[in-house]
Amino acid sequence: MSKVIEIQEAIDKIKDGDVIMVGGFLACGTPLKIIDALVESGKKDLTLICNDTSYVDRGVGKMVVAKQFKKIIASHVGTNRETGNQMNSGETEVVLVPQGTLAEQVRAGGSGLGGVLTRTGIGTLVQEGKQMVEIDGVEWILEKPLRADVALLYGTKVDKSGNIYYEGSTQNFNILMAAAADTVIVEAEEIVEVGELNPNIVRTPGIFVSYIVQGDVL
Amino acid sequence: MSKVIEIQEAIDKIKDGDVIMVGGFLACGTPLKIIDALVESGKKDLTLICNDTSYVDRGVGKMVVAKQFKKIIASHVGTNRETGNQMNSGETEVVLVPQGTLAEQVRAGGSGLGGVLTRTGIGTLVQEGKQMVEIDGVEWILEKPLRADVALLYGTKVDKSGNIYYEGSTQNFNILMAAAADTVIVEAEEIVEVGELNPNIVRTPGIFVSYIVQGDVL
Amino acid sequence: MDKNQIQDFVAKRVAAELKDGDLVNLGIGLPTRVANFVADDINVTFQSENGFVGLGPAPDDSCIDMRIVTAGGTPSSILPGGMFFDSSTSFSIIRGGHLDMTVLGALQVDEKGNLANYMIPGKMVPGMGGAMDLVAGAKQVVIAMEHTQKGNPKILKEVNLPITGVGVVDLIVTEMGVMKVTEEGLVLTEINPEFTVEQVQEATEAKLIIADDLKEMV
Amino acid sequence: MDKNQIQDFVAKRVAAELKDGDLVNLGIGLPTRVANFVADDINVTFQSENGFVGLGPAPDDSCIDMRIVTAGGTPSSILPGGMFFDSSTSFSIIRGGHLDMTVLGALQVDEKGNLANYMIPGKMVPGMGGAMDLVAGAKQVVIAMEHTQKGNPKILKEVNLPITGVGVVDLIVTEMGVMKVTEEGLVLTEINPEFTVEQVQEATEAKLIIADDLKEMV
Repeated sequence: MSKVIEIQEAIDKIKDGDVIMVGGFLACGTPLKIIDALVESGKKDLTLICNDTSYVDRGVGKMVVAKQFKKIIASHVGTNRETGNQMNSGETEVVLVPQGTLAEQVRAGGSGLGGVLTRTGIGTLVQEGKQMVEIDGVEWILEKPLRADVALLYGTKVDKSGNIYYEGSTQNFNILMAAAADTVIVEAEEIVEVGELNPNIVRTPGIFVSYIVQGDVL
Repeated sequence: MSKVIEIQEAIDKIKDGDVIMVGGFLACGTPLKIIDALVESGKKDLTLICNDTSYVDRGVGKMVVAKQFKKIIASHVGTNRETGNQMNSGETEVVLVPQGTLAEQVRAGGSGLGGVLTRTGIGTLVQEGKQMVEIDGVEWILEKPLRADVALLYGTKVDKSGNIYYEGSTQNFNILMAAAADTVIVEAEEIVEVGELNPNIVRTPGIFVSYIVQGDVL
Repeated sequence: MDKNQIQDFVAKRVAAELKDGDLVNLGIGLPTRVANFVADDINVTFQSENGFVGLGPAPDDSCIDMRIVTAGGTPSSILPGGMFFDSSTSFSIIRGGHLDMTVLGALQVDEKGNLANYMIPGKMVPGMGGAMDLVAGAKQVVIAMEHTQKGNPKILKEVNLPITGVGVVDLIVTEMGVMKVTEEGLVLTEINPEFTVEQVQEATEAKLIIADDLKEMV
Repeated sequence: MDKNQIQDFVAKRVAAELKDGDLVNLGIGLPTRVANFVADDINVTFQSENGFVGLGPAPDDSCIDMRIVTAGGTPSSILPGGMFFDSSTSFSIIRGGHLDMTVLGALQVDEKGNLANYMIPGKMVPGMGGAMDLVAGAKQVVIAMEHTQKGNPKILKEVNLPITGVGVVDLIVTEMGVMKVTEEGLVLTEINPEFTVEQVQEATEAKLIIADDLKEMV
C-alpha cells in the first residue's frame, strides 16, 4: 500500500483556515515544492507553525508575501522583512516563541503531554499571560502543546510506507511535527521501496505519515 | 583525544551510594560487561534507575541478587523474583513508575525541563502524593525530572569521541540517559575511529559521553 | 477446550476487531497470540514498546539477533517497513494517541471499565511496565483473558486490586463471550455457543446486560 | 580599527576564554568569527542550534550541500566526530546545561547582566530564535559586540528594550575592553590600550568598577 500521491492531491488536503506546521530551518528541510504549489493554490487564512518565516523568495516566506497567513507562530522572522511589516501593521498576528520552547510544544502536542515546563523566557515578554507552575520553590513557565491540521515535511529518503531518513541539518522540526498533525504529508527527495531503508537509521516512523509527494533533489 | 578506558577505571568512577542509570530493556541494550564488573566490585548502597530489574542471572538483575541497591526506580520488576522479595521484605525500596513516564522523567532531567505533565496513572497509586497541575480544566500529574551521578550505557558502534550508533531494539533508555548523568560511560560492542560513523545515523552525541569501555560482541 | 485452545480462541476473536492500517500494541502472554490470527487481506502494524514498529515473528534459532527482542525479552524480528526508536519516541506513540488498539491481559476488570493488571500487594509486584501508558493513550483498549481465575470471577462490579487505569477498558474478550463496556454497564454482545447466558453470568460478578442481538462468538 | 578589524579583535579576545573540551554555541554575526581564533592546542566543539554538533568551516562553492547549513542559513560543513539531530535534541543540549558557553551579540546589556537582543518594538522584530534558550541554559553567557551603536552606549544601567534574559550575562567583550558582571556591578578587567579608562566610561552608561589589576586587552 503506497502513500505516494500527486502534488495537487496534497494541496487538496489543505483547507482555507487550516493550521499548518511546516518543517525546516530557514528553508533547509522545508518541502519547497509543496510550498510553491501552496502559493500557487491561493489557500488563505492559514495559521503557520514553523521555526521561522524564511526569506521573501523561498519556502514559507513566499506564502507570507502572498498574505496567506492570518497568524504565524515562529521563533524568528528577521530574515523576511514582509513578516515584520505585516506584524507592525497588524495585518498578520505574529507570535514569537523561543525556539527550544516551540520544539517542545510541538513534541508535547504529538506525545500526549499536558505542556512544557521551562525556565526559558522567565522575566521576559514571553512569560506574560502564561500559567506558572511552582516546583520545589522554583517557578516554571507552562507552555501549552501545539498541534496542526496538516504537517508539511521534508525527507531525504522516504519509503512508500512513509518511513523517513534525513541527511544533514534537515531533521530540525520535521521529526517533531510528524507526530503532531492530523494529516502528515512528506515531500521526498527520493522515494524508495518498503524494505530498502535500514530500520536502524529511519528517524520518522511511517505510521505518522499520511501521504508522500515526490520532490526535487536539493 | 580518545575517551576509551579500561573497565576497572570505569568501575572506579562509581562510588558507594551513587545514583546510577543503566540502559537496556530486559538486558537488551544493557552494558553487560560493566554490570558484571560492578557485581564483582561489591559497590553498595546504590540507587538504580533502569527500565526493569532484568533476570536474576543477567544484567542489573545480578546486582539485585548481590543486594547492591538500597533503592530501585523501575517500571517493571516481575522478571526478577529477587526484586519482589526484597521489596516485600522492606529490604530494598522499590519505586514503580509507568514506563513512558520514566522515559520522560529521564529526558526532562537531561533537557532542563521542570517536569513532565502526564495523564498516565491518573486515579491510580502512581498519583499518590504527587503535585497536580490543572490546565484548561484538565488535571495532569506532575512527574519530576530524574538525574544520576553515573549513567552506564550500551552502544553498537561507538567512535572514540563517544558518538553512538545503535542497532535493533537497543536504543531504549540509552539515548535518554546519556544526557541525564554527570558521568556517562558507554560500553561499545565495537569501537571505531572518529570520522568513521556517518553523522546522519549517530543517535547519541559524543559530547554527552565521558568514557568508553570495550564490551563483548552480542 | 484446553488452555492452549482457549487462548487461541480468544486471540482469534480479538484479531477480528482489527482493521486495515491499524497500529496495535499487544501485551505479553495471551495477547501476543493475536498476531497469529490477523486476516490476510488487511495490513496491521505491531508496535513493541521496547522500541520498534513492525514487530515480526520469532526468528529461527539460526538467525537470532540478541539486539532485537520483544517487550517480553524474547528474540524477535522486524518486518520490512519497520523501524527502531528509543523509549521516549515509543511512548510518544503510545501516550500521544497514535495507537489504534492495545490488547492486554487483566487480573481484574470491572463494569465501569476499570482495569487492574499490574500487582497483587504483598504477593505479586511485577510493576506496570508500559501498561498504564497504553491504557491512557490507546484509542481502544481490549482485554483478552480467560474468563475466570481458578473458577473465581475476574470480571467484577468493582476491582479491588491496585488500578492500572480508570474507566479505560472498551472491550473484554474471553472464552465465554465478548463484553462491551458502556455507560449502562457491561453488555454481552457475543456468546460462545458452548455456554449458556446463565453460565456466563454465573462466572461474572458484574451484572451483564444481554444485547438484544446477542450473536454467536466464533 | 575599521569595522572588520574591530570584529576580529573582539572575536579573538572571546576565543581566549575557551578551554579544551568546551562545547560552544556562537550567535550569528560577530560571534561567528570566534571560531576563527580558537587556539591550536585546544579542542573546542561548536553546536549549531538548527541541528548539529561539529560545525565546520563554510565549504568551497564546489562542494556546497544544501542540506547542511548554519543557524544563519548559510552553507556549512560538519567535522569528523560531529553528528546531526532534530530541534528537540538541539535544545535539550542547550537548555539542559550541556553547553559550556554561548557567545551572542546584544542591542543592550546592563550592569545586572540583563540582555536585550531580539527586538525593537514597532521597528525591528527578528524574534528570539534560540537566544532565550541559550541564555537560560548555557553555563557561561558572553556578549561579543561593538561597544556603542552609532556613538550611543549599549552597556546601560538598565536595559529598556524587551529583555532576552534576566541577569544572564557573565562577560562582555567589546573593542574597548572586557567587563565582568558581578554582584557589585560591571568590573572592567581589561582595557584596549588604544583607549583610556575615561573614554571607556564615557562610552558606557553603566558605572564601571575598575579592577585593581586592570590588564591590557590583547
